Amino acid sequence: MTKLCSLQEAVNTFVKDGSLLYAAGFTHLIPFSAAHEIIRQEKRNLTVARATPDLIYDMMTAAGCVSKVIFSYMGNPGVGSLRILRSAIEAGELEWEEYSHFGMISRLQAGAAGLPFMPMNQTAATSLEQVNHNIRRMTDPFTNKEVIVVPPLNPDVAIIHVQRADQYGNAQIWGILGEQKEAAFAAQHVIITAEEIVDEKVIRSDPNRTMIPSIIVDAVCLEPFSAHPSYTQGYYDRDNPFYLKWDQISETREEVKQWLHEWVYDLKDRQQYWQKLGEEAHQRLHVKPAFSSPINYGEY
Amino acid sequence: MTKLCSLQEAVNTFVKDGSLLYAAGFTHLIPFSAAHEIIRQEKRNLTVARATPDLIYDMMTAAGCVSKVIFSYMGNPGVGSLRILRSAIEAGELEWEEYSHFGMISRLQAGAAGLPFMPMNQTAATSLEQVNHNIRRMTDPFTNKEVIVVPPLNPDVAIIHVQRADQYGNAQIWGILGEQKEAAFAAQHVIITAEEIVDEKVIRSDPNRTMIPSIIVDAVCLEPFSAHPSYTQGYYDRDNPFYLKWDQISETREEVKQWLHEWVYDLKDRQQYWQKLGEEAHQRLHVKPAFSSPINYGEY
Amino acid sequence: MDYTKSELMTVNAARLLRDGDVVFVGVGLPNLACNLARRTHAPNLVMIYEAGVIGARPARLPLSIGDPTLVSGATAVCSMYDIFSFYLQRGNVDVGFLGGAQIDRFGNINATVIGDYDHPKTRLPGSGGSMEIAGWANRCYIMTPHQKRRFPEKVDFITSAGFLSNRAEREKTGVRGKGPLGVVTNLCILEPDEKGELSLAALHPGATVEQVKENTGWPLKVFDHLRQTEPPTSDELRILRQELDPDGIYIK
Amino acid sequence: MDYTKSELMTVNAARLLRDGDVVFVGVGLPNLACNLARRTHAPNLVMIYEAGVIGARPARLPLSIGDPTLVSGATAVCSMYDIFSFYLQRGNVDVGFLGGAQIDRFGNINATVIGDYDHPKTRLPGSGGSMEIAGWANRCYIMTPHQKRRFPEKVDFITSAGFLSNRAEREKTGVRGKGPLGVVTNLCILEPDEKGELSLAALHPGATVEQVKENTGWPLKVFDHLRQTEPPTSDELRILRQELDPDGIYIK
Repeated sequence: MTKLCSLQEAVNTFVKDGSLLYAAGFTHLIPFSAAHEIIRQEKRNLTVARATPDLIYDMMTAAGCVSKVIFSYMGNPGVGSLRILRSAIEAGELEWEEYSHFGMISRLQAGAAGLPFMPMNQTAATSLEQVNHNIRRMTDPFTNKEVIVVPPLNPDVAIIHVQRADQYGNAQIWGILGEQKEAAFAAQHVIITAEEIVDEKVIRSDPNRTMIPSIIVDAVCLEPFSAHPSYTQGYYDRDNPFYLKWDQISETREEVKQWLHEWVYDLKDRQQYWQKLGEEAHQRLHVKPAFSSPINYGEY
Repeated sequence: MTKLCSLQEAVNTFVKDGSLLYAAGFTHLIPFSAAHEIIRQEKRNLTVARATPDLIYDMMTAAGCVSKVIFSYMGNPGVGSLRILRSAIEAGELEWEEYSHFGMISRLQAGAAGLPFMPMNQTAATSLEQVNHNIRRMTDPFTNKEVIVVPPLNPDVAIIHVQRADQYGNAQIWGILGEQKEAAFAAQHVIITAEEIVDEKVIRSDPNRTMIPSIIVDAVCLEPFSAHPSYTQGYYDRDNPFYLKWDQISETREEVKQWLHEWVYDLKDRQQYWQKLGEEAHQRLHVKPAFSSPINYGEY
Repeated sequence: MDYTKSELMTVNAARLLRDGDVVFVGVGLPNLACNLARRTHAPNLVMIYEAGVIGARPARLPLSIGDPTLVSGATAVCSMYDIFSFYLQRGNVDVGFLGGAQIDRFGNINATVIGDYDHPKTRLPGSGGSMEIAGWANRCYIMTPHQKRRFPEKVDFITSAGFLSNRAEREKTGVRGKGPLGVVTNLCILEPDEKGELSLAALHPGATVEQVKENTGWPLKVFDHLRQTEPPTSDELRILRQELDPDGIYIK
Repeated sequence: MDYTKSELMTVNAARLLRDGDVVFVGVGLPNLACNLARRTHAPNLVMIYEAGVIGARPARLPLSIGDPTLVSGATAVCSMYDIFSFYLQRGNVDVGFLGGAQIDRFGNINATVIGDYDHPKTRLPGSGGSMEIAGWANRCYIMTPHQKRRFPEKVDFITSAGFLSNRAEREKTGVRGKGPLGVVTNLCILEPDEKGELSLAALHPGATVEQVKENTGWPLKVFDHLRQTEPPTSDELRILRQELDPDGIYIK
């Protein structure tokens, strides 16, 4: 029961107009190639959730895919603003729903655990709670203290980029783990994009490394370099100059439009994108290997 | 700031008469050598918590260390009863507090997360809730459905056996993870026993494998074969014949007393215990290596 | 063909599994049943253990729920908190196997205590994972030898919920799982009727209705279309005896 | 000796850290301050990042909160849920660094919005991890340039709590953290008085009380024993310029 398919097919099957989408990855393993495919397929009225919308949701919003964003930090990491999302909100053109990081992740944790809410301790800051009615209070029956609670977040689709997966969708991730596991378990459908599709034996040689099991996965797509301009630990570096460049591109609608044509609409897939990036970028983003010290599971 | 010390010193410093102890490990990595040291040091009135009391708490109870047990499954895994605990409860000689596995682990999760309670969905079975007032109900403010809640469990001391740790207490575990991480974060003090003390570089070569960080650890003890008659994945096998044998030994107080003398009181430490076990046992419990497929973190 | 009671129960339990099922396995007979199903009609069965092991392919017979052979070669390992929350509570488990000292008329299980809870006559091991498995696995099956003392009208303590006092009462609690769909014994298969009352649905070869009634603690209903189970095939017995439990530890 | 405003702030922030502190680090100046402290008086500083990295030893200057250089050579990596619950909420974090567009008289921080929340004049990035860091880290420090618009009497939106309207109001909520213990600017260090009101505690070399008052949006109290900070040493500046930020990305 292989779940291998093209990303085009996976997006076409599982991402619908109006879907609630979680393209996971906290600064690491951001599934840009899936976002580009969604833009190419002209999906509309998506609600897009991410702790950090990052450039990926800025691009999708610019392309007209997004009607609502759910987030906890809306910045261009290490650079400044996400100009497109920010101006859409300031202009009243976009719905939004906002949490702290922990509130956002607690919603995913509740969603992944099948719970109707997750508790959090009070922080003393109450402004957000006053403007977001999904942030409520209840009384702990043991101490009578008030706690904050948030409801589950259950995306229609989670897209998760990983270092390696087998054809069944058993997926392994290392480096920053972010909210990948929680987003996958919380979602109704899961699309995995992977740097490498490996033999089942490789996965089974290190079961503790598997974050996402086959049983919750709908589609597995071989997508090397999917995370550029973010990165994949051990595979390639973060393209910081592009994060800076996007700050300029996103200053004018015209430049954004042109960029989307050149780098998304006019390309077929990530392979073409990576080739177009060129040898200089490949060299610059290349990383020298540093392997983990092996461990012994034993033959039992 | 090394935290290396002898197990004798660690137990002497952190385990007090009356302590609430969590000797962690779900069937795997059970810290038997620490239990034997506690028996040798004649600690008294301990409250001992474990999902599965296993032989480790049967032995401690037989030795007179225990006044209360908190558990979720009180059996000799794969064999039958824990005769000593069972008869102590039937005779009204021992306090106990009981949960389902998920209730027990949810208490640790709350304790580790610094939360005043953890919610669980209803199971329709209510008998346990009627006899344990730590299992309560509250109403989810989003759906108005009732959920079950349990309070945090915060042991005074958690003892965790691991495959490898550095001298600072950064500890890595693979194979069955049980509730090791939750018990460690929930506890006030953490004692690590390790099959191997490795250079910090080994730990830092694979940070995703680290379950317990130095900052919550009080003592690190080099204790090879600490988990016998349970096992350490990749290091040695479970000694099933001993689990069967304990079923016989624990039939009479006299035999238990004799066993405790021969295998605990009359020995200085785990090294003597392992030598006394003898070559036949060493051979029988030996496992052939099966290494994990290496991963690349990259040199950034 | 000759077979033991345990072999009979194991073969019949195995046949209840469907290809692709995600099943929460215990050790002993349920483990044999799952491994038998995987080697016959359900090659894509995914076995999950409460210790946090997913997709186990044990190379030898596991002798405890945490046997290292469950981990080597598995597809994933996670914490116990995750296995009960992200897998079971979230609804990712299709089938759970249960057992217990007592099973009552409405499929409720007692694995906790005989007599008064605070002053137990017999103290049993307790819930372990079974309270949540009984509530949340989509389908549950019970395996137990058929003896009158194991099938009382009403259990002393409900460790794991069947249909409580009737199907409606269970449904009112809003639990995800559909409850016990079958009890496989060495004589027969019991299944719940429309009210959730365990009733005789199928007889194993050689067993009689009278024999089952005599060994059941309540006036047992018999379904109109009483079925007859097929005897274990030589292939099923060969796999059990030669591959899964060559030392006859569980199927003796 | 010459130094930039950023260097001055970074050096003074670094000096607030104690050896052995577990510190929740952001990128930019807080990251430089922590790495500087680790290379001077606090070799056992443990750096934690909200992405889930513990004990990072970045070999190069991290340019984002999730830079891969934070992971290679770290002691541990965990999920975001774990870093906020098992580490921060549990009380395992000694120090948090905060910043924001506005800091008010009682140390409350606005990083969310200028103007009305539903119809924002300026939409800022929002909380990220800062709401919980401000509540639960045992000690918090704020780094910010000293400008009047950044120090209003009262913030439009409390993204992260300082002392609310006074120290007692914060304490009543039962939060673990002691609140902002110091605000390091390019002119001075502000510290809360007994009521939690930010007051002038120390002047950097060359700065005057008048200059600080002019750049603060409320009538600023001056502590009786006004301190003077030591200028950055040549050793501190060398480490910053040659080892930590050789391209002058943050200390320019």
